[in-house]
Amino acid sequence: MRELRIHGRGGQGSVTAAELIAVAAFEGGVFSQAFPAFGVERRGAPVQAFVRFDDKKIRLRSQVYEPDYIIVQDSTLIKDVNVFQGVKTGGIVIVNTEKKPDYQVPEGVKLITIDATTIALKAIGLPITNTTLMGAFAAATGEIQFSTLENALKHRFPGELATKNIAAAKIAFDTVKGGA
Amino acid sequence: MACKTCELFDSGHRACGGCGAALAARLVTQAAGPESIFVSSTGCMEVFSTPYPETAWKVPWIHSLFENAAAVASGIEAALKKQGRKEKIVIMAGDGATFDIGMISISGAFERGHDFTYICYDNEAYMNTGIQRSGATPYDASTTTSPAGKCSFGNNRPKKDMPAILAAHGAPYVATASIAYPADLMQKVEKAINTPGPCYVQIHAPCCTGWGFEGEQTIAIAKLAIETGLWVNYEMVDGKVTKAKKVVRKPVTEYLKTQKRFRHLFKPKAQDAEIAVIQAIADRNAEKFAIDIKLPPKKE
Amino acid sequence: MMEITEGSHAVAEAVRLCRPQVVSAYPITPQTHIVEALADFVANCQLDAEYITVENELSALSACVGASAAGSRTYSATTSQGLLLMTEVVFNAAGMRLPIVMSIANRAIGAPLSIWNDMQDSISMRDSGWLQFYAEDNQEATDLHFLAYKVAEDTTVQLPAFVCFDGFILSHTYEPIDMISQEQVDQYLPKYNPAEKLDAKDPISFGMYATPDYYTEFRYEMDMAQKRAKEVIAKYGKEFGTMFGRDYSALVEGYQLEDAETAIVAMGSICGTVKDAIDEMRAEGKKVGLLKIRVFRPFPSEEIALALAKVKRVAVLDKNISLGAKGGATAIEVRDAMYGSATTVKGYVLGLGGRDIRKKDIKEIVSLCEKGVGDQFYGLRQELI
Amino acid sequence: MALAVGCRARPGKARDNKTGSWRVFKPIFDHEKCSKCGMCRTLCPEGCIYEDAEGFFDPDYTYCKGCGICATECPKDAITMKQEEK
Repeated sequence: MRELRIHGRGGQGSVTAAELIAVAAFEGGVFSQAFPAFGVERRGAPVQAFVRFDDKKIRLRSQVYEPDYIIVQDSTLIKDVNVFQGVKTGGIVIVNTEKKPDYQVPEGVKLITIDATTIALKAIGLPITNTTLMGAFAAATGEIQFSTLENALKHRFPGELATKNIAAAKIAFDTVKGGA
Repeated sequence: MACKTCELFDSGHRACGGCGAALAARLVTQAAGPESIFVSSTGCMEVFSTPYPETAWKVPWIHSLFENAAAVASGIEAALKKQGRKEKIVIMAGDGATFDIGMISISGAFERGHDFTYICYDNEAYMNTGIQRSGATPYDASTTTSPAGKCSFGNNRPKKDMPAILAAHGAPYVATASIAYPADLMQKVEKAINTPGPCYVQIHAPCCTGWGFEGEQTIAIAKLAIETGLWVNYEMVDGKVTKAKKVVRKPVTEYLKTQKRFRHLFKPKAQDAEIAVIQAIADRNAEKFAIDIKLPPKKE
Repeated sequence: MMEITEGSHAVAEAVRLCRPQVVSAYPITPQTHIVEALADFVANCQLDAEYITVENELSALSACVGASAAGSRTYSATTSQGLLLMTEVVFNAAGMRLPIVMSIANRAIGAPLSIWNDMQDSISMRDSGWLQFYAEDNQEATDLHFLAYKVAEDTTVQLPAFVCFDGFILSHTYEPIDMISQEQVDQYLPKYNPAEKLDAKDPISFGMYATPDYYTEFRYEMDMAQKRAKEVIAKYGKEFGTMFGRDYSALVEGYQLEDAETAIVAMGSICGTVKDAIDEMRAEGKKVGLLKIRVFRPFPSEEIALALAKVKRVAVLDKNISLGAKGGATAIEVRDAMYGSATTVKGYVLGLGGRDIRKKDIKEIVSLCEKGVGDQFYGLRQELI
Repeated sequence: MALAVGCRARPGKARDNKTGSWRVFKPIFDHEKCSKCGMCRTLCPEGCIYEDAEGFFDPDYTYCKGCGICATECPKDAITMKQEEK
């Protein structure tokens, strides 16, 4: 079983990203499970969402404590929340930032930074980074294919909005692929 | 469809002899007719009419709880709509269920605009549990929870204006009636039933046990309430008063003196100041509804 | 067809397929996604029902009482404070023998206010006369709605039913489920057509009162109906299995129980975590098994006694607490079911108000049970006491 | 008698409760004075006053509780209350 933890702020679409990653993974032929860290957080407050991937039916219901993957939607969170907590050795951390990192990820963990905000602004016209980061996640981990991600976005968003989100995800996907 | 020759509220029920509410049930079921479904709240009428298996109701009838008759009726209305059925829905609830405990469910159901008729048989206190004060209890009435005593003249608040509250909800038809005027009562119930949307009829139904008078006087006392202006029979269509029964008014003492619940206003000594307050309530009613018939001055 | 969807949406879809004519509910976290989805179905002509937007939960269930008595299949959903607010109607609907089905997205009860999961809400209604089904995952959460209507409406039962699933943990989780088709549901669950209803053509009085001469027998009859429901669940649960491949005939279900020395007894979504923990303990050579309770009312006492006959010790997990008694409701009732047996039964109150339960917690409980330590809260933060 | 499911009943059984036994005073109807207005029937809380073939009214004493409303309200004073002989 592999586990993903997404850190974001209320309103940034972390829960939607978790759901869509699970949908794309399931379409790709693995069992998946997505759920939010249930809370009463309002817009702007730190939030988390989780995804599990496995080759067999997932029964585990606890939250994710030792993730294989971490997505940080907003690098300002790194000061407030221990976003890297529990990440497994060999794990991958994806951080949305335009700056060079002034923080350390645990040893043996791969850090990928991407300026998802700029990509999202360009492709969608809004600083909403969740779908962009999904593209980065697909490229970095191989847990989901871009084609299933594309389908999941088409299914969730109407017409042009889907197209824009797919475009944003594609830029991130290619950026990370190219970087790797 | 009304059926004036139908007896849809059966003999053998366990109301007190001379019960105003039982008469109201008879008249309302006749006015509503057999193509109706009745919903009762918990209360004296529910208890005197349905000890298992002896139901007095010859129309389909349901009782669930004290406070939820309007919500139960909402569900029935929805079900009938989906089943394509045409029966009329009539709620029969006492003043405690209507003015007090059922207020939330009534407000919700009226706001949603269900098609039913809500009848409140108003005997002005909780009679089922032993004559406790309700929001419909009139000023200075002595009840077991608003007893007259050395420092009290009984209930210290006037009746809640329930018809106005429901008219404010947008009820298309709101009326008050009295068992003393059965033809008027039945006409109003019929009109309410045939008006689409939530309608309300509040029926004055004296309770010989709770008010303290002999059962044979039930109708006479109901009449006195009208004749003194303490109860006004009126109709409101779309929130506007369209009709009110006019009377040559009598002083309120003629009504108050007939009932033990007001006895403390006369014995051991007449409480003129309190009686004046009640007279003022009647005067305000008379002015508000313009019910006074002005007799021509007597010729010398 | 297998699809991946949120638990609440899967439940709403199952309810839609059951074709209720009247839906009446009041929004409350974490039930909201269910009723929003149903309202959306109605708004888009995907469900031919009246959706009554009542002013509170008491009226939500009251409207169902009226609609059910008038002969319609009805549905509501609630949780926690909402369920408590409708308590009077909960008991009333059962006494009136109206087969309403209501989803409970289980949530803790205040005070202190908590929107998070435990099972105190539905467990507190255990004496109301409602059937109570508990789902381990969203597949069960959906399937049990079909079964619940079928059992509730059976003429030998005629009792309302809760379908309970853990709030957030299941209701807000996306996972794959196999949703049966409308044709299949129609075949399994025929149109509701009660023998008696509010009907001018055949006037009947519903909800009369009973004097002491009758009351006891009415309660006895409800108890008998609960007991008859066991066989009815077995029959229709098997039928579901034959038709759709998932057999729900058993009120309790064993996992690695055959040779187990320690048995965990649990309900709801925690069973999944327990199964994973058991697999790991088995790999370490520990003979641990699980007995999952899927139906809490009628309570499967005999089935539990039989299933646990060979184990040495039992650890009962309760996401509820009967304050002032010996632990949670399940432990108390399992202990009663095991009365006379030499098996040790220990209760563990855990997961209250959303406290997360991990595999390591299950392992810890098993070792506590092996040491004979139990009948306590598990995982108390000692620094706060 | 087996119980009905859910404490329900069809009409008819209320009549098993013969409330005439509650009576202390009994209304005696004088057809000589009666104007056949029917007010007594309309106002009877028991619904136990019936019209005969000639249009006169009489109570069913099986259910009449003897409340006296009919006697009080009769516009022709055609009904008098007499002490019940038991």
